[in-house]
Amino acid sequence: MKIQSTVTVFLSIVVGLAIGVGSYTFIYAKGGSYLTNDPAACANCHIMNEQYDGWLKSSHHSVAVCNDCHTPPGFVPKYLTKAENGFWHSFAFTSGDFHEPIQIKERNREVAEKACRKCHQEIVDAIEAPHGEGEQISCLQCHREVGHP
Amino acid sequence: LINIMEHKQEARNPFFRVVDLTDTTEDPALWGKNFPMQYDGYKRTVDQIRTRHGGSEAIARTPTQVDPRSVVAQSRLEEDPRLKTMWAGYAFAVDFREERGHAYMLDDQTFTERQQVVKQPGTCMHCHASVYVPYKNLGGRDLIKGFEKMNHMPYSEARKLVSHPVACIDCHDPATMALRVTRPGFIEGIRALKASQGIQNYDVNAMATRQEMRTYVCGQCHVEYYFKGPEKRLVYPWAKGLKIDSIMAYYDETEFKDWTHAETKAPALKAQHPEFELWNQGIHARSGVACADCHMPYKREGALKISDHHVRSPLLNINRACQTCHKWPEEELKARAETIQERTFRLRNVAMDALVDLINDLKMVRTADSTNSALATAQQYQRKAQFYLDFVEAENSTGFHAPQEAERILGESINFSRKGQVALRTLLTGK
Amino acid sequence: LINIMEHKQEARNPFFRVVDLTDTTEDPALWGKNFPMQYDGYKRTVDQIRTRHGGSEAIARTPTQVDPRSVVAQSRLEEDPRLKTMWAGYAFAVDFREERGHAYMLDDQTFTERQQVVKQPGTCMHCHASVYVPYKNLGGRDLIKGFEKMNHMPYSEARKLVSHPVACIDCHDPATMALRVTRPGFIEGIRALKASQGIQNYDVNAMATRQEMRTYVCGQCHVEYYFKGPEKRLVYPWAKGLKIDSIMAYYDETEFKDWTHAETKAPALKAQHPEFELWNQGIHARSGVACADCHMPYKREGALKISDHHVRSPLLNINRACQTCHKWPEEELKARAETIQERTFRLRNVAMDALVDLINDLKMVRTADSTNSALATAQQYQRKAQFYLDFVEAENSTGFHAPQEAERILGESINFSRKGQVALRTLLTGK
Ligand code: HEC
Ligand code: HEC
Ligand code: HEC
Ligand code: HEC
Ligand code: HEC
Ligand code: HEC
Ligand code: HEC
Ligand code: HEC
Ligand code: HEC
Ligand code: HEC
Ligand code: HEC
Ligand code: HEC
Ligand code: HEC
Ligand code: HEC
Ligand SMILES: [Ca+2]
Ligand SMILES: [Ca+2]
Repeated sequence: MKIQSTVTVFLSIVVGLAIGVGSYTFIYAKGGSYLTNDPAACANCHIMNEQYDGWLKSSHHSVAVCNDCHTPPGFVPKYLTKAENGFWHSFAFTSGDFHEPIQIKERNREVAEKACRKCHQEIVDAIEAPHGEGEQISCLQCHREVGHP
Repeated sequence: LINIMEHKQEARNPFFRVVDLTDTTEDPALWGKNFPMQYDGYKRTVDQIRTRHGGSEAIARTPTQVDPRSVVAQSRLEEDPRLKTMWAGYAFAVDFREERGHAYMLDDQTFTERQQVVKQPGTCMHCHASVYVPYKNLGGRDLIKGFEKMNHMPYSEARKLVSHPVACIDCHDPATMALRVTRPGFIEGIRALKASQGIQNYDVNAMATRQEMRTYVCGQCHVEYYFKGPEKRLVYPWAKGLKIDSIMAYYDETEFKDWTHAETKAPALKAQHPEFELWNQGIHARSGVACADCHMPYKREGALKISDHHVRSPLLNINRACQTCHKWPEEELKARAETIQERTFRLRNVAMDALVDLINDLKMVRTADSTNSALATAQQYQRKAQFYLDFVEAENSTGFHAPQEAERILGESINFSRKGQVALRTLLTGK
Repeated sequence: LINIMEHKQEARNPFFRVVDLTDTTEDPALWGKNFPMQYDGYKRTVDQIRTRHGGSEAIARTPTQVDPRSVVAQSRLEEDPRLKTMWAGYAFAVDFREERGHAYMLDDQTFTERQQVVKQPGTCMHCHASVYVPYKNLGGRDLIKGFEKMNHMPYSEARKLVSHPVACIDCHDPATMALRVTRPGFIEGIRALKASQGIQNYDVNAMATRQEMRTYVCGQCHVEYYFKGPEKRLVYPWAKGLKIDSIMAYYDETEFKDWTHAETKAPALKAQHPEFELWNQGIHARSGVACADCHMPYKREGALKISDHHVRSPLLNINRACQTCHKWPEEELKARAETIQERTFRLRNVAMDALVDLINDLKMVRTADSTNSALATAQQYQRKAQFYLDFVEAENSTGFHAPQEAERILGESINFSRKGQVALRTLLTGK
């Protein structure tokens, strides 16, 4: 009982702090930019500059923004992903504790893979059709640089 | 407008199944009815274009009774007569040509002069014809049984059972079009290899990833091989590993030899097209780049992307074969590949000279004194030097598939040849 | 929180100019006042960490009067005693250690036992100290004059004129912080090289691109060199090109030798750290990747990206040194580099054995008959074999800077060694 409430208190503090610090970061570092589709917004974090600069020169510059590739389709999944990424990135940015160069995580890599197919399903039907629901080839193996080098 | 609508149609329903394909549909023309774009590419493997070190050159010849071909590829023996010295007493010294497109594989095997000097077994067919259906028929639906039966036949008899070069059915499951391996040689070879790595009972068709299959379908044929025992079973010598050193150890252990060198009596080995093995040591393999990525790159046809079934030198198709991964200009990519090839070719020539020197020395000493006890040592050096050199020479990328490893192998070959010479002379001088 | 604010601050105002730097400000601590982050990195070159083939190991020793160092790097001669055979009669056979960080360069040169067995000229200083200000002072503001003057001095005298290992002023213009080349050896060497390519009067500081300068500042020292003529002028042997074959031809033409091999009397050459030359043959150079990209990669300090002035093995810093270009995991990148190195090391050992065999043979034949006319031929082979082998051995990346070329060079070295043995025996047997 006692232990439990201590834990609860402790947890509330931690969560509260996290939210507090998180929101501070969120606001101060213009984390709200996560909620828009404007790529310049991502570059509010200087740490995203490289991708932003790359994107400006990329073949997809006029056809896809960051969120087209980095969020899944559908309102709820999209904002869930944004919330999750937004929180962790803000947190990582503030603490400075993340691997450099930044590496895409498996989950977000899958989001990107799906995104390619979102726009290019038709053209890749031929190479995917034979495999049905089976193993798909990775677009990124050959095209990892289309959004930004 | 019509164009757009057509495209949209195609896209939604990429392939119209016009013909019902079954596990016995051998004729690629029938498959082509369902997949006309792939079939078009497939037919274009008749093209002959030379690159600096690859492709092939169309050489006109007057057809004869025994050899009705009116066009062949250039002779490698004429390009480099030292090859005849290396292969003295073996059929390769009679006729050896630059390889060309898949369309020619059956004819080139049937009519090579090598067939006229040696009686070959039906085993040969494994890699030069669409054997899937014939194997199945021979074996009463059992692929391996059919394979074994055909191995036993004389070539001329086996030849009657086949009618196409490698065909769609050899790489594809007719129901799903997914890739599959149909060649017993590879099925057994890769199983032995995996066993040596601790993976038992490897079943390539069940366990390989799709990306691996994009290499394995080529590894069915583009590999080093030998005919084992009196049954002439086709075996890929991978039970100890894919590196040349493991393959050499394998052959040494079983004391296998392909032939006895005519001028030196060395128990010699012939390496043959170890593309799969060398590729395996290279940075592209390590990076997961498959044969098909470079030799059958995707290409756009209308609203679809398909695999280019015009299998050929990637240097004839650099924009698709290389530029999706490497953003350098075509000329630059070609220059990079050729720089690697020139470097390989240069050391290959050094190694070739060294080997010829050893062979000449051996010949001389044998003539003088055929009981000389240094002979056996020198013959062993020749066997090794020759196999190492041939491993790079017979490999068709002129080192590109694994540039550093190719030079390493040549360096060791040079060492063997020259040590052979030293051994001979040491005995003569007693030092 | 503070972190973010700092980031925003820093981004706005990268450097505070606290101290006025001039073309005579030698002490890096003063430069460090303006650029504390670069200075911090610079000081860290005292670290000693071993990688599989690079870095260095800190070996404790008892300081003595002649050599007050309490820590040195491991002895390469102990690791591989065959090196002593290769360098018999040359100072390198006495003391040769793994190289370590820049912080040690002046001490290591001053106290190497090589200094105790040979009287060295002031030329040595060119690459082991901050000589820019001393040269300028000696030459009355004329860099080249000062260089020539110091070359003439005995080492011990020159030593008194310098006080720092390579320092900021050796690579940077104090006014703009732009990179610059301050070393006469490189200025003249690259001019000769460019002339051989048809570009006359090349002025490196005016004509090189920024990316080139990120290599050239290292090429000031990490190169093959020799002392020319009685003036002991430091010369980089590039007048015919940077490939080993061109360098060999250059030395052969002028019949230059570093020393006479003690056991064989061969006119021998010592190759020294040809990092710049080998790198030049590799795919990274071809892709425009500079030394600084891997050995001084950008690192984030708050909101700033600065060049890591802790110059060291990239394998101790893979995420920054490699992952900006290669999206593979760190472990994988390390394994790739080490695969290349292992392959190089393996053939290097084959080449080393071959060379030792030749040297032993030569010794034996000379003892038996020092007028034997095969000796001269064999000595020439030794000279070549040794220089080729040493070119890879002395190069510090164990092949990584140009993997295929490194193996090619070793392959040729093996050929030379073994041919030397054959030549000796041929004469003995008359065959
Ligand atoms: C056309 C698709 C596309 C667009 C548009 C795009 N990206 Fe990406 N992004 C990718 C892919 C694919 C990867 C994974 C690359 C890999 O595997 O290395 C990635 C990776 C990343 C990474 C991880 C680090 C890295 O470089 O691998 C970051 C950060 C990133 N993107 C940010 C952005 C930002 C910010 C924008 C907008 C300015 C953007 N991306 C626009 C496809 C895209
Ligand atoms: C608050 C600063 C900030 C903003 C704003 C920001 N990022 Fe990031 N981002 C980061 C940091 C820090 C990381 C590294 C996180 C890590 O590696 O754990 C990162 C990593 C990433 C990654 C790769 C890592 C992963 O989790 O897969 C992607 C993709 C990415 N960001 C996309 C975006 C996009 C798209 C936007 C705009 C919608 C954006 N970022 C806006 C700071 C930010
Ligand atoms: C928002 C839609 C969208 C997304 C998401 C998207 N693309 Fe595209 N992409 C386009 C459009 C539009 C074009 C240009 C028109 C065309 O050629 O179809 C294009 C062009 C391309 C091209 C040809 C140009 C080039 O750069 O070579 C490639 C390849 C490509 N996309 C691959 C990808 C991959 C891989 C992904 C996922 C990482 C992706 N795309 C994500 C819309 C998208
Ligand atoms: C093995 C390499 C490889 C893989 C994997 C791959 N592609 Fe491609 N892709 C290519 C090549 C090569 C081309 C150029 C075809 C041409 O120029 O005819 C191409 C072209 C494209 C184009 C542009 C077509 C055009 O001309 O407008 C798109 C879009 C594209 N790919 C999307 C994808 C998507 C989506 C995936 C994943 C499902 C994918 N690719 C996987 C190699 C690959
Ligand atoms: C990264 C690209 C790449 C990969 C992967 C690759 N190759 Fe190659 N291959 C080449 C190049 C480049 C050449 C040299 C072509 C030339 O000289 O014209 C070549 C040459 C060949 C040749 C001789 C072609 C000719 O024109 O004479 C054959 C056969 C071959 N490869 C088979 C294979 C097989 C089998 C695999 C897989 C085990 C494979 N390749 C993997 C790029 C590749
Ligand atoms: C059934 C055996 C078999 C299979 C499977 C096979 N090949 Fe071949 N391949 C051959 C033979 C035989 C030749 C030589 C034909 C000749 O010279 O007549 C050849 C020739 C080639 C050439 C040389 C073309 C030229 O112009 O010189 C290339 C490239 C090639 N194959 C690549 C591949 C690739 C890539 C795959 C897999 C996608 C593959 N092969 C699958 C047997 C095969
Ligand atoms: C393990 C598969 C395999 C077997 C078994 C095989 N080949 Fe081949 N063959 C190939 C491949 C792959 C090529 C193309 C590469 C090359 O020529 O190096 C080829 C090329 C050829 C060529 C054209 C080039 C040349 O050498 O002149 C001839 C002829 C040939 N084979 C004859 C034969 C004969 C005869 C046999 C039986 C003794 C045989 N092959 C057995 C795979 C095989
Ligand atoms: C030597 C092996 C080989 C032969 C023979 C071959 N294919 Fe393929 N085929 C491949 C490979 C490899 C792929 C790519 C599969 C993948 O991406 O997983 C492929 C893919 C395909 C696809 C899927 C769509 C595409 O283009 O990627 C179709 C359809 C196809 N082939 C039809 C045919 C037909 C029809 C023939 C005979 C005319 C044929 N193939 C002969 C190796 C072969
Ligand atoms: C599917 C991707 C892919 C394709 C297709 C591809 N490469 Fe590569 N290549 C790589 C990767 C990955 C590396 C390893 C370096 C790295 O990690 O960036 C590499 C390395 C190289 C290197 C340096 C290796 C060395 O030994 O010097 C050369 C040269 C090269 N590729 C040329 C080519 C050429 C020519 C082609 C076309 C025939 C080609 N590549 C096709 C992915 C590819
Ligand atoms: C693409 C990356 C890369 C480039 C460019 C590069 N190097 Fe290296 N260098 C390496 C690697 C990797 C090693 C091996 C380090 C080890 O074994 O720990 C190395 C080793 C060295 C070493 C020995 C380091 C030690 O720890 O003992 C020196 C000195 C060196 N390089 C100098 C240079 C110079 C000078 C240049 C330019 C002319 C250069 N490098 C260009 C990657 C690079
Ligand atoms: C052209 C530039 C240059 C000149 C001139 C030069 N060095 Fe060095 N020295 C280097 C470089 C670069 C290294 C580090 C790389 C290595 O050790 O291979 C080094 C390393 C050393 C080391 C440490 C490693 C070892 O060999 O034990 C000693 C000691 C040394 N030099 C002594 C000398 C002496 C004595 C002279 C004059 C005879 C001299 N150096 C002339 C560039 C030079
Ligand atoms: C003034 C001459 C000089 C210049 C300029 C110079 N170096 Fe060095 N470098 C040396 C010497 C000398 C050593 C060996 C020091 C010792 O062993 O005491 C060395 C050692 C190294 C090492 C070995 C470190 C280790 O831990 O083994 C690396 C890596 C290196 N240098 C890279 C570079 C790079 C990269 C540059 C250019 C950015 C550069 N050097 C510029 C003379 C120089
Ligand atoms: C061996 C050569 C060398 C020495 C010594 C050296 N630097 Fe650098 N420095 C470089 C290189 C290379 C760069 C990258 C320049 C570029 O990108 O154009 C650089 C960049 C810089 C920059 C620009 C910002 C940055 O970090 O890229 C500053 C400031 C700097 N150095 C300060 C110093 C100071 C202070 C010292 C002495 C403590 C010093 N350097 C010693 C080679 C050197
Ligand atoms: C500034 C970019 C850059 C950096 C930094 C870099 N590389 Fe590379 N690397 C390349 C390029 C470009 C190629 C050539 C292949 C290509 O075109 O993709 C390459 C090729 C390679 C290859 C294949 C070459 C071969 O001979 O097999 C390996 C392995 C490699 N790099 C490892 C490394 C390692 C390890 C490091 C860090 C020490 C490193 N690279 C740093 C750009 C870079
Ligand atoms: Ca060919
Ligand atoms: Ca070191």
